Amino acid sequence: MSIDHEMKATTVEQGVQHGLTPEEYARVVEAMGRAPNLIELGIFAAMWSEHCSYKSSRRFLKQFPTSGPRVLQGPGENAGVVDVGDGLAVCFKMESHNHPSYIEPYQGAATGVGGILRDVFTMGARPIASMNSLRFGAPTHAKTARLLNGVVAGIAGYGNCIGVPTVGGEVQFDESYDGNCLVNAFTLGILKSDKIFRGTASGLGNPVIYIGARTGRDGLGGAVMSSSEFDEESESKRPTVQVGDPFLEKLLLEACLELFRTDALVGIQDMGAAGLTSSSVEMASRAGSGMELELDLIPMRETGMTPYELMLSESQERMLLVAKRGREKEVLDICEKWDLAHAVVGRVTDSGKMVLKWHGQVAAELPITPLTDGAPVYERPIARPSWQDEVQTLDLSLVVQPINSSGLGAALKSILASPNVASKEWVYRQYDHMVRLGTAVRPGDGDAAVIRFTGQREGGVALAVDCNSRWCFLDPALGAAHAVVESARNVSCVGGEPLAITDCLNFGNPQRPEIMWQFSEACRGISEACRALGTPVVSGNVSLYNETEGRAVFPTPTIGMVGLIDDCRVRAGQSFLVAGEKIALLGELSASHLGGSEYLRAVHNQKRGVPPPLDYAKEKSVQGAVRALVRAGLVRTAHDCSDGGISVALAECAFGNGLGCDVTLS
Amino acid sequence: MMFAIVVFPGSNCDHDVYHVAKHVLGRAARYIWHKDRDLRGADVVVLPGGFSYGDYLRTGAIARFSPVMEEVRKFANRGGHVIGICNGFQILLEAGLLPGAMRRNDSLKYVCRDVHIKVENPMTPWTRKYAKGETVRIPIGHGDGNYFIDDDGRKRLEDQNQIAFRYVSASGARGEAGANPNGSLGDIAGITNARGNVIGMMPHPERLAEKALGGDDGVRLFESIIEAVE
Amino acid sequence: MKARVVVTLKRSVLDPQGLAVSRALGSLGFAEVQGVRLGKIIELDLDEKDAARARERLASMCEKLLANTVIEEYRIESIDGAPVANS
Amino acid sequence: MKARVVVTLKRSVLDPQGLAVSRALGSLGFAEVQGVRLGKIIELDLDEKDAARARERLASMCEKLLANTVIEEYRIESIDGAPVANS
Repeated sequence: MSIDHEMKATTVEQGVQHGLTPEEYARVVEAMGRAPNLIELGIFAAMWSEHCSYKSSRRFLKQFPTSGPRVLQGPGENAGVVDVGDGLAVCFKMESHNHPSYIEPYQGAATGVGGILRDVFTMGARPIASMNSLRFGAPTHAKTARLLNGVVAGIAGYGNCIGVPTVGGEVQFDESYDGNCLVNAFTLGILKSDKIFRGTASGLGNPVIYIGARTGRDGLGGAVMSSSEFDEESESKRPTVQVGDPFLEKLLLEACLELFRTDALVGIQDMGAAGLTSSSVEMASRAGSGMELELDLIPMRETGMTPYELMLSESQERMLLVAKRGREKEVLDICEKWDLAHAVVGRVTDSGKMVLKWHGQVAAELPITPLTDGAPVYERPIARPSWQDEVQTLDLSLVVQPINSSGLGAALKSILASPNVASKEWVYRQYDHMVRLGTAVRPGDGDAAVIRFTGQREGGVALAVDCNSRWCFLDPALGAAHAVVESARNVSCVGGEPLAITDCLNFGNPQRPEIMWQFSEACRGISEACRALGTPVVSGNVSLYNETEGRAVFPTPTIGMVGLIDDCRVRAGQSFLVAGEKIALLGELSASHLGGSEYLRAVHNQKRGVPPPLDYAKEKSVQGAVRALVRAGLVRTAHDCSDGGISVALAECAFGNGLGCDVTLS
Repeated sequence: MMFAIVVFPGSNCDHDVYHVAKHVLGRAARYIWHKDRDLRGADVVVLPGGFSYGDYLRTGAIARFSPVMEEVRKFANRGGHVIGICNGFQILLEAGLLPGAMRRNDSLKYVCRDVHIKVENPMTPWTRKYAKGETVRIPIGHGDGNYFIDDDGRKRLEDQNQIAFRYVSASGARGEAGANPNGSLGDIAGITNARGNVIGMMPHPERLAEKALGGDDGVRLFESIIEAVE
Repeated sequence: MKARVVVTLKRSVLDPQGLAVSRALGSLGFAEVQGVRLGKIIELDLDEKDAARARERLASMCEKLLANTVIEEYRIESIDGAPVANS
Repeated sequence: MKARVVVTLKRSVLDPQGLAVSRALGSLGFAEVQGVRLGKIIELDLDEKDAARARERLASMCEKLLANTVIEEYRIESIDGAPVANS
């Protein structure tokens, strides 16, 4: 397909085919001062897509608390950075790869892990732990088994190969995910607090360098980028599925860490969604500079690629760097050692423009500010769903509750057998959760994973990922607040002090008012809980349109909580250790609350009622007490009561070492 | 006493062995890049776990041709001590320094958990700090640990006492369900060459060498080789 | 009756494994190697007399399990020893 | 010139993958499947004109890298499109 075709002025129809509304296309023309050509249109469509611009969700994210004494980098960069003392910091983020994983579970999940790893090490950090939060349809649904098998194998295949331990997470099943599985991947890395690298393209004349895998036509089949002009032949060459190469990512990781030890780098960013487009534009936008790229110098994997394809390809394992002028050779030598494709592909300018050349000829020229700050921000209509009251009503008199012990026993067994509560060992046994010798508390052994700063200094981090999406369906604000509080409770139970969170906000179609209501309520709940617990939001991701034929997934604001532990040897696990030890309950056994409970769902197949009320003051005192007891070495087993309540909590404590317990509840 | 730890593109347990050798046991440890041809006065050469060359084609199939492997072969033939852990074991098999080959785990899934192994031969430089028949707890983390060797080869292994470890249950019994994590022939978990200076094992001793991580049954393997060499 | 099916990655899908093997052969001195692609070969032993029916069943096996039709394509190469002309 | 090599496990070696696939097909209702064996198909693109020389070089590639002759056997199936009669 010739290049001239790509340089012809486009029409509003082509804008609509790229996912822009006619009004958005008009704004592009206004920003450009003329009709954009195909390359320019493709770039605007990618930068103004929901995924890159957060146009439907941005205004709600502003309410999150994002600063704090330990926060070195809040939202806006590739990952958030939090100080952990002694000149050390941790950086972390969570990303979603929901749609690709539904199409091709193995590669969709694998490339999700690869992407979040790059977001972390691009900040200059060595990744030391990963987690994931997965949602699948009902176990009986035809697709669930294949999706579960493929997603878990993909996460394991990529994570195990690159040598970052997968140390925790959660898996839940519900009919609302039948048509849309959720794959949220979390990674945390460690770095020196005075050596944080950011995605900025500053310094007039500095070289822009491409490193990593060669560029192919991966991911170009996606709706946002296709347009009718492409002939059948090129269309078939465009796989919608990206394939990850964990071996190459390991080389890329080691090369980048070696580059960070030189002082030759000015800025660096991974090529994630919309590949070269988002990385180059965002780096220039952050520095308020401009950039000139020679697209014909890009290392290519396929012949006959065009500027449009090169700018929008989503090939994996690629980074964009800006080095100090004159230090190019040093950078390229390191890439040579690690067998990575590399090329100087342009330079930083001060024009405030993105100039794209093709064999010396200017193929596209765009103003940078409209691409990032100029993206539309939508005030989508919000409306409380008509069915919300109905699902919140729960008439306990209709719920036949077991009265004798055999009835209670049977109920407990059916809850323990429910896929949401049952052991997930089948999943995490496929993940290498021990590599790097950091894992002091392994998956399944504690309410949170504990990872040592092996070799750096004493202490480590406590990590937990949580969200009860049924509660968020019944009351998005309260449910989301519970997700924050429960992840903090899990961190406290192992003896950690909650520091900060990242999140992955998975919701349905924002153009439906009830979905926007769910989203706005959940954001309100998260910011309220984060303020109460003093755990700011330092990074995150929004995934919308998780919906099929008008049926949306449960609102799923997944929370990733990071806590600090001063001495990893003084911690608590989840299992009873020795017969004869006393069992204590912290926080009183309040009046029974069955709203939205796992009991109702597993035994009576009902999802009704409202989640239990939240008392932040009491929550903080209970968590503080548990943490103090664990740190004093007085308590070596601690477990929070969540799905299934106290009976399930006691059962789970007993399973670990095959011990029992005598408990009087009066 | 210097541990030379070979780093292939795709190795990811190199720093774990380095940590145990240097920080836990206080011995010298040095990384050797797979393109180097100089083992720089190594007393023990370690081929660590990982996914050398992405384990493409077969686990360890490409790594065995790295320049350093020629040096490792000469070092081993001179009686030098070489240990291949997990992917390192697969590389030693592909290089012909140890007999047999690895297949996919019979579950077709990667398995990461503690297993129990029985010390079959305490008379090697690697196992002298263990008692004969002792059962120890060591973690595994692999997808291709299903060892195979033809009947003649197996007979030679047994006749020359080259089987170092076998998978057993926690109580030390053979053949119980779940004891053998991958279908390995004869529950074989680790073997040595006839001379005993080269060993390959699928379990990772370096992953359980500190009480802080839940146990230290693995550290005695390193202590054995230190005692044998120093 | 014996049958053979070949499953390969679609032409347009990245094949990291083929790339690694190709480079390894190059470093071993096989300079004539320009490219490598790896695929799976599946040999089945079927209790079935009728070749046409076998072919139809084999296609269904491929669609259901043997091939991941999102990124792979399959060819039924031979049935009962006789090569099968593919549509 | 295109060439194709097939690498399979030796008969004497139990094939865990073949077993698993056979069982899976059975559970999907393909009762006629009596056995399955999986192997690798390696398609190479060679800058070589002479078929005889290509075959000799391919054999050396198999012996050196492409097959683990302890448990695998290989067949050079076709060179430049022409099937190769195997010894």
